[in-house]
Amino acid sequence: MKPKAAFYWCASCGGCEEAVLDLAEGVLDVVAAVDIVFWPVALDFKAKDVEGMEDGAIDISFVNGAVRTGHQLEMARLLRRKSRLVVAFGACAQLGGIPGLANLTTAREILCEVYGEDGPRREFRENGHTLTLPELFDSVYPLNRAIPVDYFVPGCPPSPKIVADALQTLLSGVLPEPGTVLAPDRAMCDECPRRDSHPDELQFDCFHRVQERVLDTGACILAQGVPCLGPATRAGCGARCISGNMPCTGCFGPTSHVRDYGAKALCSIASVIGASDADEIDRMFENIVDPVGTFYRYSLPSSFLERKRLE
Amino acid sequence: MPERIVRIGVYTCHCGSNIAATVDVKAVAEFAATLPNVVLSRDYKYMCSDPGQDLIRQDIRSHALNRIVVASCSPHLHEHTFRTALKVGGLNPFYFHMVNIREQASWVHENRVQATRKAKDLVRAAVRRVAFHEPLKRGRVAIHPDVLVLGGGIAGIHAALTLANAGKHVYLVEKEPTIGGHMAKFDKTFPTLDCAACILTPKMSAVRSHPNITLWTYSEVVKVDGYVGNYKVKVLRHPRYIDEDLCAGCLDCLEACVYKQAKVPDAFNLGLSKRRPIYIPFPQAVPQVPVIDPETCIQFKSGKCKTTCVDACGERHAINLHAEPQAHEIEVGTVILATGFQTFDAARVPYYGYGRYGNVYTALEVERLVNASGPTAGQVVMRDGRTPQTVGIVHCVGSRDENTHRWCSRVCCMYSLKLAHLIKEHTGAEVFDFYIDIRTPGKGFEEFYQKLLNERVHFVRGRVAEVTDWVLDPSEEGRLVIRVEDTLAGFVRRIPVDMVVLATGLEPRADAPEIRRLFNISCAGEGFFLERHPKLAPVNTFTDGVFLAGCCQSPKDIPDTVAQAGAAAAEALALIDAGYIETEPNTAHVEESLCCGCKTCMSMCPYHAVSFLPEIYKSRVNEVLCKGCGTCVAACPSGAMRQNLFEDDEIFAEIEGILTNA
Amino acid sequence: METATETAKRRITIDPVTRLEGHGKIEIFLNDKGEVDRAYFQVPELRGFEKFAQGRTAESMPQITSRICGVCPTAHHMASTKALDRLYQVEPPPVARKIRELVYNTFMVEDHALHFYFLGGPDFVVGPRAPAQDRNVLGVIAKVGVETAGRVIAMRRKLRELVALAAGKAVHPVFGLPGGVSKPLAQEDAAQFRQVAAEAVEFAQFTLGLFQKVVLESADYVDLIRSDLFTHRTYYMGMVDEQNRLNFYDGQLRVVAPDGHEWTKFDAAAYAQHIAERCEPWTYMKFCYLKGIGWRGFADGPESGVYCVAPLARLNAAEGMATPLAQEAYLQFFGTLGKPVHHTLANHWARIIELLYAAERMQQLALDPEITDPGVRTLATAAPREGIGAVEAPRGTLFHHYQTDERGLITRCNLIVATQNNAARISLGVEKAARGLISAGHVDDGILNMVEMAFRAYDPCLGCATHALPGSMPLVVRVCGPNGRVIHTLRRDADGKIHRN
Amino acid sequence: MPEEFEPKIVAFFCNWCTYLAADLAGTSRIKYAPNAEVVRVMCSGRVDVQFVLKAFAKGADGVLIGGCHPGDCHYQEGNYKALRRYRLLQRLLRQMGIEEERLRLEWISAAEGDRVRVVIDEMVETLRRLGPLHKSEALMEVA
Repeated sequence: MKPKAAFYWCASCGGCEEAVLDLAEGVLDVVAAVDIVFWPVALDFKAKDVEGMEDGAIDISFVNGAVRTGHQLEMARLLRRKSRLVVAFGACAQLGGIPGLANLTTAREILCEVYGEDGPRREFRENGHTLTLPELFDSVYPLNRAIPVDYFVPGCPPSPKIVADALQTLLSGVLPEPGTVLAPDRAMCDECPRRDSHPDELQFDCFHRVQERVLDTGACILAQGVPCLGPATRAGCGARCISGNMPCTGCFGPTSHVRDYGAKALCSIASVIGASDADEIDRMFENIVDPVGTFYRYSLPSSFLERKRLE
Repeated sequence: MPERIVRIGVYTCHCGSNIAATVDVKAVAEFAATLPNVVLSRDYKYMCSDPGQDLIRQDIRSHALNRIVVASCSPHLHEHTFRTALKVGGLNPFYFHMVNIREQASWVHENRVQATRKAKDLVRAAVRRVAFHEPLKRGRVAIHPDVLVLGGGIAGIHAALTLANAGKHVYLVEKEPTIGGHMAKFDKTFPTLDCAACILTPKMSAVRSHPNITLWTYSEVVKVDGYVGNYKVKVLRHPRYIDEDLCAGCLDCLEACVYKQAKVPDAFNLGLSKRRPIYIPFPQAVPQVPVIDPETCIQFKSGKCKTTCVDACGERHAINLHAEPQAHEIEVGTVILATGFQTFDAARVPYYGYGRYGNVYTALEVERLVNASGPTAGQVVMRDGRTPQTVGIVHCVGSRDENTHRWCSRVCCMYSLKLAHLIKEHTGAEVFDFYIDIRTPGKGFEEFYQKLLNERVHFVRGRVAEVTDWVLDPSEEGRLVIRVEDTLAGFVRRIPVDMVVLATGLEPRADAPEIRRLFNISCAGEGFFLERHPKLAPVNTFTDGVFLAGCCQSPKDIPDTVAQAGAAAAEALALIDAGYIETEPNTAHVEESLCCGCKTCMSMCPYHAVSFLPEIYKSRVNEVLCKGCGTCVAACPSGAMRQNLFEDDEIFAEIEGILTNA
Repeated sequence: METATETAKRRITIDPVTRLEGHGKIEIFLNDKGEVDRAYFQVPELRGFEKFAQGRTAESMPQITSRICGVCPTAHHMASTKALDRLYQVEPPPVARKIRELVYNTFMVEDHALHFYFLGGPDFVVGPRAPAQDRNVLGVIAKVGVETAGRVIAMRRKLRELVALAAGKAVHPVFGLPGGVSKPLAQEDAAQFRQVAAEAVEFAQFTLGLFQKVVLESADYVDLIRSDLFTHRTYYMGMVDEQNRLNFYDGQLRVVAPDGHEWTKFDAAAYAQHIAERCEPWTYMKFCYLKGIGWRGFADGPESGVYCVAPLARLNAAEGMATPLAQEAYLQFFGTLGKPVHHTLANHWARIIELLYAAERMQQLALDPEITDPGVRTLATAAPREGIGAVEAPRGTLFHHYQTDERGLITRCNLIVATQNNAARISLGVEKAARGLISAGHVDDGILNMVEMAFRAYDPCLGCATHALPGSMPLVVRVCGPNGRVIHTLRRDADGKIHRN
Repeated sequence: MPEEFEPKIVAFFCNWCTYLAADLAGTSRIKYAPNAEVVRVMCSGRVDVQFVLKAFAKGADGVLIGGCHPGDCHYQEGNYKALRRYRLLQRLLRQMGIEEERLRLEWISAAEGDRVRVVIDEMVETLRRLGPLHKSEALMEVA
């Protein structure tokens, strides 16, 4: 009998489904291999049915997207109850993702920005009709802050190879350590085609912004003075951005030995500059104009601080 | 592999009342007992005492403890003690963590409640941390048997001879053209009044002739690499333009110098006499080899000298005016720093008139005046040629003074008494000693003071206000007046004298900071080199294999200096004869499965301890070269670099422990 | 707490769980007679990109904004990149423009093809009256044959591999930079583009043929397309080149009135003078309308500022296609339906014509000898201030508008995404469909499907989700009796099965 | 009420300078505020930015890093690495709404026992003024 699988997304862009579709011919095998008992697009009315299921009736649930509304929170909890395994699929579910940058602001600020002072309301009445909108949390949360998560599939989106390997591992029956991130536990440089051009002595007197430079298509991007987070970022993507001649921005998150991705990346980048006097140092960091956006682009909600301080 | 089930024993020390007075030790112990993994928590009067250590040893066996936390004093004091206790108790010594609730709680806080709370937090942090500790092995580093002794004063000389006599090879490096240091300038030594030269010069020539001593005078250490047991030291030998091996010490060249009169102020005599451009510091100098001073030698300045010195030397050809500085790389296992002191610059206290009035002298100058082999052949004649009828000796110049140095220089009282005696002896002058307190803590010191009292030296208790030539009374005409409040008589006195002697204090040498950096040791606040522990390790530094002797550590007299030099030599010998030293295992290491070969670590390490292995594309740490700072660990972007005893897990656990109920 | 009057009302909730700014939702309120009183089209989620873009670097926007939608990331990436050109006042070298347009059309082919086969396809290929459980991709496969299905999947794979080849990643590309692209196109890559482009043209022709065979040759279908239920006389907007021919990547925006005449034509940079956004208190979606006409509520006709974008609108707004085969198809399209076409369902046909155009355009560019020039960047020297960029996304015109400080940190960001342009028309379309199909509280499968078709014809990016296999938008209608209690629920879910309980 | 607020400071002291300075403060019986608790590291260069953020996240109101004076590092230049990280981290903290006074990097040599008092007392004062750094409340208890 085929394992029962469920797919659900919280706040995400759809890229993770595209990533599954990018298995191309492989998709049909997947559809064949599992028995899909819950399809995310059907969530509202089927939620009731899921509630009807016995706890643990679903063998494995793949959840992508971060948690940002009360509704998503309920669904995440429901799925946790009903599933033997829950897999956080993609950067948003694992780390909070780019929408997690919303943790630099609040729901109120967002609404004011988009609609001005009188924007949409949680509850609206018009000649007797009542329409409601779900609550937006002030913060975006990675899935494992809402529920315990068994496995993580990293990437924004996960690369086809990572998806294929992950599915194979999970359906194989021989399960890895709970909490495992289903990707190589090494940094991206390991699979970078340019790693041989990586100099022995990393030392910079300033960093460049990517639009200020025409990057050599063969040489280590960090060595060219553009902050590339490859050394801090988990491998498995196949160095896709590097082959696009752009620096790694860290969507695969940290390795297993790093707890706060951005902190570690910052710590490492800051270590390799030349200066020793404070003003010199500040000058060298001039081009890192947005530290949070640079080091926490995908992982702010999963960082130690989680969000900008709420006054 | 760390043991599965963690069983922690926590020991909280009273340190007599040192801790217990401000920290509720019982409460801390009871609190510790409630923490996870803690199976036993005790408090005890003195954990470092033998019965205290025995507690640990017993409990390890009887309660199957596999982690130990001791809350007592600074790990710098007793970490080693307790680790050893674990070892004896049959447990890996690194299953241990120490909590500092004395220096960092009981001694610095007054509020008992808060001090106790803090102690509990720190204990909680340690308990969490120690659970992550892993069994570690100390590395062994072989000790190179050769020793570097820096400084050729009495301290360096004594240390060098002690080591050389024990059969060790010593490099004795001295900045000046001769060894002997300050002591060589003295005439007699207190309190025994035996002649300094008679006790020093034999040791000096012993150094010169000792087969196990390589003596490099007129030389400086310019670079130090390596680590305990294996220091690589670069010594720069300044050219004295006269080859030490070829020179027979006949000194004909001095006579032959085109300068018939000596014109250059003689540094050894503190400018009280003149020398030629080619000179020997003093007759008993070791080595007995002249030096040419290029600053003043015509040949060097104009190239137009007849170089009669060279002719005088004849076929010995010892003089080489083209000599270059020579650099020597030597390998030594241990280092003894005996770089000495400098005397306080009396010009810094203008109200005592030094430099303004010719007849105001420093004590060291007077040492030369009373010295038979000095500039005046022992005649005490002043700069104006007269012999003083009355002499005033001012104590504590640049000592015990808020405006200059706060410390007592320890030797001034005694050498002032000595000089008073010698001046009286040489001139029969009337001598006044102006003192704040007379300090005579030493064998035969107080007796010497009594002797001086009997010799009718006048002791005036009071800090001298000024030395002036402003005459208020005909009796003061042409003399120097010392204004002082006589605190015994209780009124201000004006005492006219012919000669004033300033008993200048001892201070760290100007180049002490340089030396400190070269050898990677610390200075105490006043600038003297810092010993590892003022009582338990007075000649050790925080850098293994580097020891201190003499006044570079603090002012002291000759007996103490010699004793300390012997102690330093003994410490070095202990290391050398053991043949190896055990190193802290707190080195970095690469978890290869995680390393992606980004090489960030390599640019972090000042010791080149990290190398890159292209064949496996990973970094690797040479644990002997690694000094365990952990900078590469913090910098490693993928967490592949780790540090024993300072693992991320351990530090995070400590942080959480501190903040758990914050 | 519900008021007495409200408890008397009946409510139908159609809840297709969808994407982009979250999940789209349709609320239909019936009056006591069971007639439709009011229908609302709600978007209940918002991610606040415009807010948290503030403080980010301008150069990161092409990658950050692509995360708005993982189905059409290339559209956002491209609009953003074009905005950066303007922000830094730098003109990309010709080859860079060509590489961008090449990649962009490659993406259009893939996106349009997928929509037709996996989403729009089932309605037509399998047939609107076919049993619901067959109306999905498997039904399509059954109808067109397995090898065709395989061909569709393979085609998609190759196209996405090409995008990744030039842009780094297919989902969330990285190659866009102010003044050009991050790397030149290698000879062998260009060769691959040429080869796949040829296949794509063939594939597009085949698809068009298929559509003609199963749809246009069936009177039922044509009637359905023409049916008044799916007809709204609104304004149409689309991007055109100098000769007013359709272009996805660049050009001016042309708006035609319901009668087909050009009403206005403007540069993207001037969008704010022509397009206004208004928000309704009951949805997070902002509705666009033509400033020059003004807002007259959810209504069509020349008096209402409601307008429409996406394939049908683009064809209406253009005077022709820049490629031969597409031009033929263009003429046949309007020959059959007259110009302008106001039938929402004609979007499917228009989409295939665009598919053909995109494939041909892709081929033109791939064959351009200049396409492999190495000089793909003009470095910016000017200080950044303000920049606006627009492209035609598969689902319609997409605007990115940034302001920055002198260090190039975003101070203000305004985004008008394709579906916002259509939001008003979708709403009125849904309401019209509901009024036409629901009477006396009677609700059946047909209604579900019709409303679904009205909705899906736009391929609203809210519907991106349904690009996922098996590719049928599930719907629910909840009929509520007094006290808002559910009398019965009717739903068609992902696997196409009808459930009644 | 601010007067009841006791700031909590996590202090990372290097083994060779600042930790010794703290020991000296102890042996000199210098009294200072009990709000700072020390984590000993071999060198300020070991202080990972993660440690600092962890401390803030776990409830520290301030973090103090103590190292050797420039040029005096026991490990030659570890303190410079610390300085570089500190400067960049300060800019990140600003974005995260954390006042820069909450993170201090101080050079305190083994001889400067009293400096330990001055720095810690100053910092406690500043933190009393700034009030507690409460990080955002957890969204939910993990099931």
